[in-house]
Amino acid sequence: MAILQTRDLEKNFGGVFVARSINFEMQPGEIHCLIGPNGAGKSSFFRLILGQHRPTAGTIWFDGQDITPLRSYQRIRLGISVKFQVPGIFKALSVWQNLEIALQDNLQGDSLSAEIRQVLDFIELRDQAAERAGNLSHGQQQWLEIGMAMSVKPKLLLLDEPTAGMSPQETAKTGDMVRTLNAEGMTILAVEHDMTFVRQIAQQVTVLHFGEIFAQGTIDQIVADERVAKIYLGKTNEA
Amino acid sequence: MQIIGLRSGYGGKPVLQGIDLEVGKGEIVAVIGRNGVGKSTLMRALMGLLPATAGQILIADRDVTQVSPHKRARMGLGYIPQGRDVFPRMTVAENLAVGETLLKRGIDPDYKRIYQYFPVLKERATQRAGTLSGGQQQQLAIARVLVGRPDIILLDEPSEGIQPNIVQDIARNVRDLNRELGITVLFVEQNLDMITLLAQRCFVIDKGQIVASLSAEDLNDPETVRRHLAL
Amino acid sequence: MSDLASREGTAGATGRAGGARRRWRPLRTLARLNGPQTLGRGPAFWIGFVVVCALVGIYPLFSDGWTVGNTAYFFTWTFMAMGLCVIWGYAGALSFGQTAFFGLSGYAYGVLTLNFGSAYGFTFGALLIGVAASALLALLLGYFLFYGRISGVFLGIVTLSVTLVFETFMAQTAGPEWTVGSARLNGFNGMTGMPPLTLPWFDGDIVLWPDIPLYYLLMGLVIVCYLGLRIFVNSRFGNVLVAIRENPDRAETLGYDIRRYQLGAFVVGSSLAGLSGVLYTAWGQYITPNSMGLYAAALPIVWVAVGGRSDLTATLVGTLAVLWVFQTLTIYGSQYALVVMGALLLVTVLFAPRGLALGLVDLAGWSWGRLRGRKARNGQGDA
Amino acid sequence: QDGEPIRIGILEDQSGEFAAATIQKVHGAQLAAAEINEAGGILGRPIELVIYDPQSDNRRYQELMRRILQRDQVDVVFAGFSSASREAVRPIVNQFDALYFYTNQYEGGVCDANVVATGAVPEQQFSTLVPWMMEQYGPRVYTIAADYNFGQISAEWVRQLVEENGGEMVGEEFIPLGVSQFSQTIQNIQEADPDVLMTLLVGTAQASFYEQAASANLGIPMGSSVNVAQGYEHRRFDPPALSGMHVTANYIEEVDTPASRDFVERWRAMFPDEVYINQPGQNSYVGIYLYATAVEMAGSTDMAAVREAIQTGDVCVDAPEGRVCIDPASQHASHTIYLVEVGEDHSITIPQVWENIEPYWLGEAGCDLTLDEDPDAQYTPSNPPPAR
Amino acid sequence: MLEGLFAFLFQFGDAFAFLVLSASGLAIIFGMMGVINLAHGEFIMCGAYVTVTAAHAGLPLPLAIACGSLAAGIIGIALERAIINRLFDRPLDTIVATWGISLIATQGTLILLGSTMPGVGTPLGSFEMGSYSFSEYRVVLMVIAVAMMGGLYLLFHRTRYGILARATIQVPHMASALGVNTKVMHSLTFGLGAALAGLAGGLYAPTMTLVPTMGTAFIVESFVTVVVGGADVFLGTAPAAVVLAFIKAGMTSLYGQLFGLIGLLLTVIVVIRIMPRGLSGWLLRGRE
Ligand SMILES: Nc1ncnc2c1ncn2[C@@H]1O[C@H](COP(=O)(O)OP(=O)(O)OP(=O)(O)O)[C@@H](O)[C@H]1O
Ligand SMILES: Nc1ncnc2c1ncn2[C@@H]1O[C@H](COP(=O)(O)OP(=O)(O)OP(=O)(O)O)[C@@H](O)[C@H]1O
Ligand SMILES: [Mg+2]
Ligand SMILES: [Mg+2]
Repeated sequence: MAILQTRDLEKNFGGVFVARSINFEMQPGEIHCLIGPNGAGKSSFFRLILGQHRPTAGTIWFDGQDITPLRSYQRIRLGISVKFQVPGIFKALSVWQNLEIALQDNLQGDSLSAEIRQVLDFIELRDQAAERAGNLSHGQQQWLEIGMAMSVKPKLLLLDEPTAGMSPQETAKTGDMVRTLNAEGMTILAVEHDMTFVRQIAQQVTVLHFGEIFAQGTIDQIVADERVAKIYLGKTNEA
Repeated sequence: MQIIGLRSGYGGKPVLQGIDLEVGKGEIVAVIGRNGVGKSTLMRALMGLLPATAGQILIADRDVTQVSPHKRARMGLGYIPQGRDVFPRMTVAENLAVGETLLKRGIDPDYKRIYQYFPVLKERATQRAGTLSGGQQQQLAIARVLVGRPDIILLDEPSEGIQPNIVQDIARNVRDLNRELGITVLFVEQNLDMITLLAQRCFVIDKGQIVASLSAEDLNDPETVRRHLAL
Repeated sequence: MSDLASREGTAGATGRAGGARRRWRPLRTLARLNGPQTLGRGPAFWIGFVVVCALVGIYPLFSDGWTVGNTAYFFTWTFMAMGLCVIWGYAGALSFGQTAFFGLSGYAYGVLTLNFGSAYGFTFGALLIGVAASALLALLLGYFLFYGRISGVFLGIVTLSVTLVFETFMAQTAGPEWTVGSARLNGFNGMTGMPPLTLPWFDGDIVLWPDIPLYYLLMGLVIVCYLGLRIFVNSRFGNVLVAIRENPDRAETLGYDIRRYQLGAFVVGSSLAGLSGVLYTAWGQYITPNSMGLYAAALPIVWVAVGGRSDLTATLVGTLAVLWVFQTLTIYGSQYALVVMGALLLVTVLFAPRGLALGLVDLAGWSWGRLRGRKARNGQGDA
Repeated sequence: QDGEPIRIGILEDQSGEFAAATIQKVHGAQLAAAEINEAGGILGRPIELVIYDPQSDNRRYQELMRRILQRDQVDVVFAGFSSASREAVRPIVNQFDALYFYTNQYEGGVCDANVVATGAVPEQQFSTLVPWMMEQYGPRVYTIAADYNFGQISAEWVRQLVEENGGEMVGEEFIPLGVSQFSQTIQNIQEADPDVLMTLLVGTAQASFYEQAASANLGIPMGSSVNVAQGYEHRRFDPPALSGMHVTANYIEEVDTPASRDFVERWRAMFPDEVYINQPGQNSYVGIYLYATAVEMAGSTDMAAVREAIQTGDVCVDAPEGRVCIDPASQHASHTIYLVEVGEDHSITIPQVWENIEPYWLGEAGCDLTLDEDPDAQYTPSNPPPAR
Repeated sequence: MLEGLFAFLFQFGDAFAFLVLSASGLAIIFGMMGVINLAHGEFIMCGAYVTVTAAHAGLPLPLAIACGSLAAGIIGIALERAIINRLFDRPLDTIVATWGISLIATQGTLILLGSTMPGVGTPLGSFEMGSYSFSEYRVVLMVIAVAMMGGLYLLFHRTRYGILARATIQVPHMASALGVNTKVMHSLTFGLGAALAGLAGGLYAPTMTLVPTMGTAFIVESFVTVVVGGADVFLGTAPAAVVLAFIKAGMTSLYGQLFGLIGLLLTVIVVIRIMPRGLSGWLLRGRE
């Protein structure tokens, strides 16, 4: 059974379609990458899954349940977690508190602190634990958000451009992390423009264009696809 | 542009610890370094959005350290911030119109060229900028500065969130601009492609100081750059 | 990394849903007195706290009747301020209509005690019912507001409208037809004749006129509320509140039903406004529609903002300070009092961006630093 | 005791909403105190005024009333313009069992042993005004009144008097306090087309009615008990906004008797910049004299003694307005009532004067403060004191 | 019948004019700049006082009103320079600052100029319509109100100043990096808001009592109108005024002033409940 499935999902904003009869499906344990030109509707697709946008038509199924009528927080509670494109952190709060708020529903007391410390180590913000999150550099904010998203151990992790603003080495580290999480059984859907990263992690790739599924397949199939090269990849020697 | 012993930071917290750097007219120079080392801070200080606590910034041999941002902008300094900072409740066209402020007297904005670089902006001219996708916003931020035809452009991670073929386009366009109009470019970047495609020289920052500088030859070898990015 | 991911069950869905119920552990609750949401922790702060409480406790013995009754009067307002601090400072919802609850509870106390008298400690029953009335109204209004996704200035204007509707309505209830039982609402002139709080005692009731016993009662209430709210805002609940203040969308995508939390904070804060209303009414045996008007509604906002809305202690100290300074100015300032008040507000906003209380702390720290700096420099000079 | 000053507390607004009408109350008290002190004081003791400014804010009234009674230990307190401020302080006055002079005209009905209300009350102003207006202009009356205690009770009086005199109410409209726009009201009045318009408007915002009515060319003879005498609208508005207005007042600056002229002269000598000497100012002045007279008669400032003096019915003063006496049963004052008419150019004429109009209603209705009881209630015609 | 209809339209227009004129200055200062200006009423008072003083000095009324507006504008700019510009990054603190300004202004006026000021008469005459007669000046106010809304919309959406001002207010540091002198922009815009408030004061001065506290008569209505209008002030304020004026005029004519007032406030509550982002949010909903 698919863990995430959309059926004829459609959304438009006064004429602009950001999703047009999307039938998308993911199996548990999969790592899937969503790519596509700027404005193709990738982030909007995430917002639809999360319930921040109401679809104009169609349904969304998660883990065998129709979640279309559910509110955002109810969907999250079913086991979804997200890292947004624009870091959605609590800017006036400390880094530590950001993580505490993300984790406090699962853990408490000492195990909570221990867990937070572990996450901090991992995202290399241990020294900044007491810093105001808004004072972090852009890349550090990205890491914090990734830390918040993955630490709650969702069934489905949504990552919107996780490596934007990261150096190649950090990108590789993120890729390793994603793979490890996946090995533990987490399903992951990532939006990304960095093809190195996509190649590193993805089993399946879906290309969105003008709100429609434009192509689907393995990374090699996609890279080889002329049409994708034309609208998206350009004449890249990479990948 | 010349920077001598520049120090700057936020409130009491120093970030830049004495940066010395020189960018010649018509050069394209990259600044690289890990997260949080102070690259964006450097850009903000150059633009005057952060006061310098010590040191000097010279543009065309004029000391501008105490000059306010809008005056620097009118002297021909264009800045494209990290995180785009478009005017969210204004339309795309209005956003671009703000960029016209930079124009020198008597010069008209060249929208044709802009729309040629970024066709999507023409399509979305009346959409509110806040509702654009991330990559579209980034394109708008770049276009907005180009409208004003600055002499020097400060670019903070221009490729972030932009689809690969447009990244290549941007790199090409910036190079064209540089060649045709002699525009000087100082940019911060983490994307290897962009760096190798664009930069003529490169500085590496760590902990608020310049720790290395790479020549054109070094840049031809992706491995060297990769190593410095991982520093 | 692997170690992070491999801890027990991977899929956290069950943990999320199940985590809500937990055993209550008193010690852990007490530990919440300190936390990231409140300033002041560690022995130094708590020793200071005890000393201040002790000073406040013995001071009536050395003071005159008016000052004691007047300080008790100041205390009556602090609950509304602390409540607004929770709603505005912590949950980020600027309510411009806390006076609606103040008025409602005040009138409820009046109506109840005028009808049922003050025997058998009923005044305290009326106090509880009055506060409960506010809690109920807050629940209804808050449901209407937060479940309708009203936020920001919109929230401010809706709450202001509510209090102004109450004011306008109550102002015209002058006629004899506006009675509840034997209590005349009495329109704009206000309701009078209700008894002060009255404690039943063996040899007759103790009537709590604005004097020493009332002072101690209110002081106790202030301390209990203050400590209780500290625990509240440092709890898990409080964490979510500040998260909502910072970024409501993100809080929701972490799985919190933000409406419920906002509603919770609103009910707590508004009940406290109601408590202020009851205590004020009992203090002066008087309540008017005026106390729900525009000017009255702006006052708590000014107290909280001047004190420092981001922190309970700052709000409490700031509110008392503002009340005291303004009253003193009124007494000695003649016609110039209001001008000086305005100027003081400006000075505070400009020079103490974090509020009066924290501004003073900063100032103290700064001068201390300078003092030490000078000493250090002198020391160097000597060497 | 001897030679020690008699302390008189004054809580009158010098700022805020009511200041325009109440600054004169402070001045009136200061003038009276100065004169009395010059003449040797009360019982040989000088008067010392303790003055605070409650800023038109009821809470300040409460705070300051406590202070003035508890800490300043004044012998008597004069306080309040609006009825709301009076009600705010009455519980405190009663708690400390102090003597309180309320000198403002008001809606009437306060039956409180601690309160001496020396301002005019509706029965004095309307029993004179309403019949006169109906006789002059016709029987159809329309009332607009501020929508609170004062307005509602005054309107009740008007209604009752119109009916008693065989007239007809063709409309009655209540305006919330603070309303400043009256287009609709003007239209309603035009629709009803009354002979007489009673305007019982309160506060500066509501006074805007006159200007707006004039610019819409309403042109109906108006009667009032509040305007002109308190807020001197005829001086503040450009003519002819107030033209056709008739007010029954116990005093205004234009009263042309020797006593009044002399009073105006003394006042202006002390306060040369005074905009206008209004009824509240005079009342405050007279109030101090009434108190002084009562203390002289009682031989002490003790409240019981003072009240006993009042109960003789002989506490009277020859005030600028004429003779004023305190009625023992209700502790209210009798007044001379002037019918003030405002002309096209806002000049004042006084076509009629009624002397010694008693505050009859409260006593007749059953309030008797001479009995050994300690009531502290307020009654209205539709809610009279319990019958004895 | 026709007469009644006209009478209602007049009342509606009258209420509309009052809401629009009292709100327009606030629409800029609060709606656009985010400064919660509790001293709005005092700018209005200032405009009224200067207008009347100028008229007493012999200036024709329209010129006097212009003076009032100008004076308020200049004071606005001075205040912005001295105080408000330090508070743009903490808008909530402007509540306290402007409240302080309001206290100083009200009481300062009282001390300096006395508790009240003689007015000027309402210009123009009246006209008749069946059994009713109406003030002509009120019609002028309605016309000005409509013109003002249109003018503001054009100013902020069609002129270069308008675009730069909006840019400055939305992301100030970026506007300055694009060469906009944000200080000047802030001052000018705040000054414009103050001047419009002063204009409202000047326009209503002939019809109202002049006392230092007269501004309070405007403040609730103006805030309510701007907020019901929602985020896009120039798109929102006029429709908001239409809705509120309609309810207010209707309730007042049917049930009296009390219900007009309560009805207005209840409408605010209901409208915001239905459209949590205000009227303009609702109008623009497809495009957000
Ligand atoms: N409220 C809105 N009104 C109108 N158009 C909108 C709105 N929100 C989004 N859009 C449009 O929908 C399209 C999809 O946007 P989305 O953010 O999903 O793109 P994306 O695929 O994530 O692009 P990127 O890679 O640049 O982040 C864009 O063209 C955007 O302009
Ligand atoms: N507003 C701020 N207040 C305080 N400290 C800040 C602020 N912004 C950034 N910093 C700190 O300054 C340091 C440098 O930040 P900067 O944004 O210049 O980094 P960067 O090199 O651009 O990194 P990135 O690649 O992540 O964008 C960081 O450690 C960050 O925590
Ligand atoms: Mg996106
Ligand atoms: Mg950066």
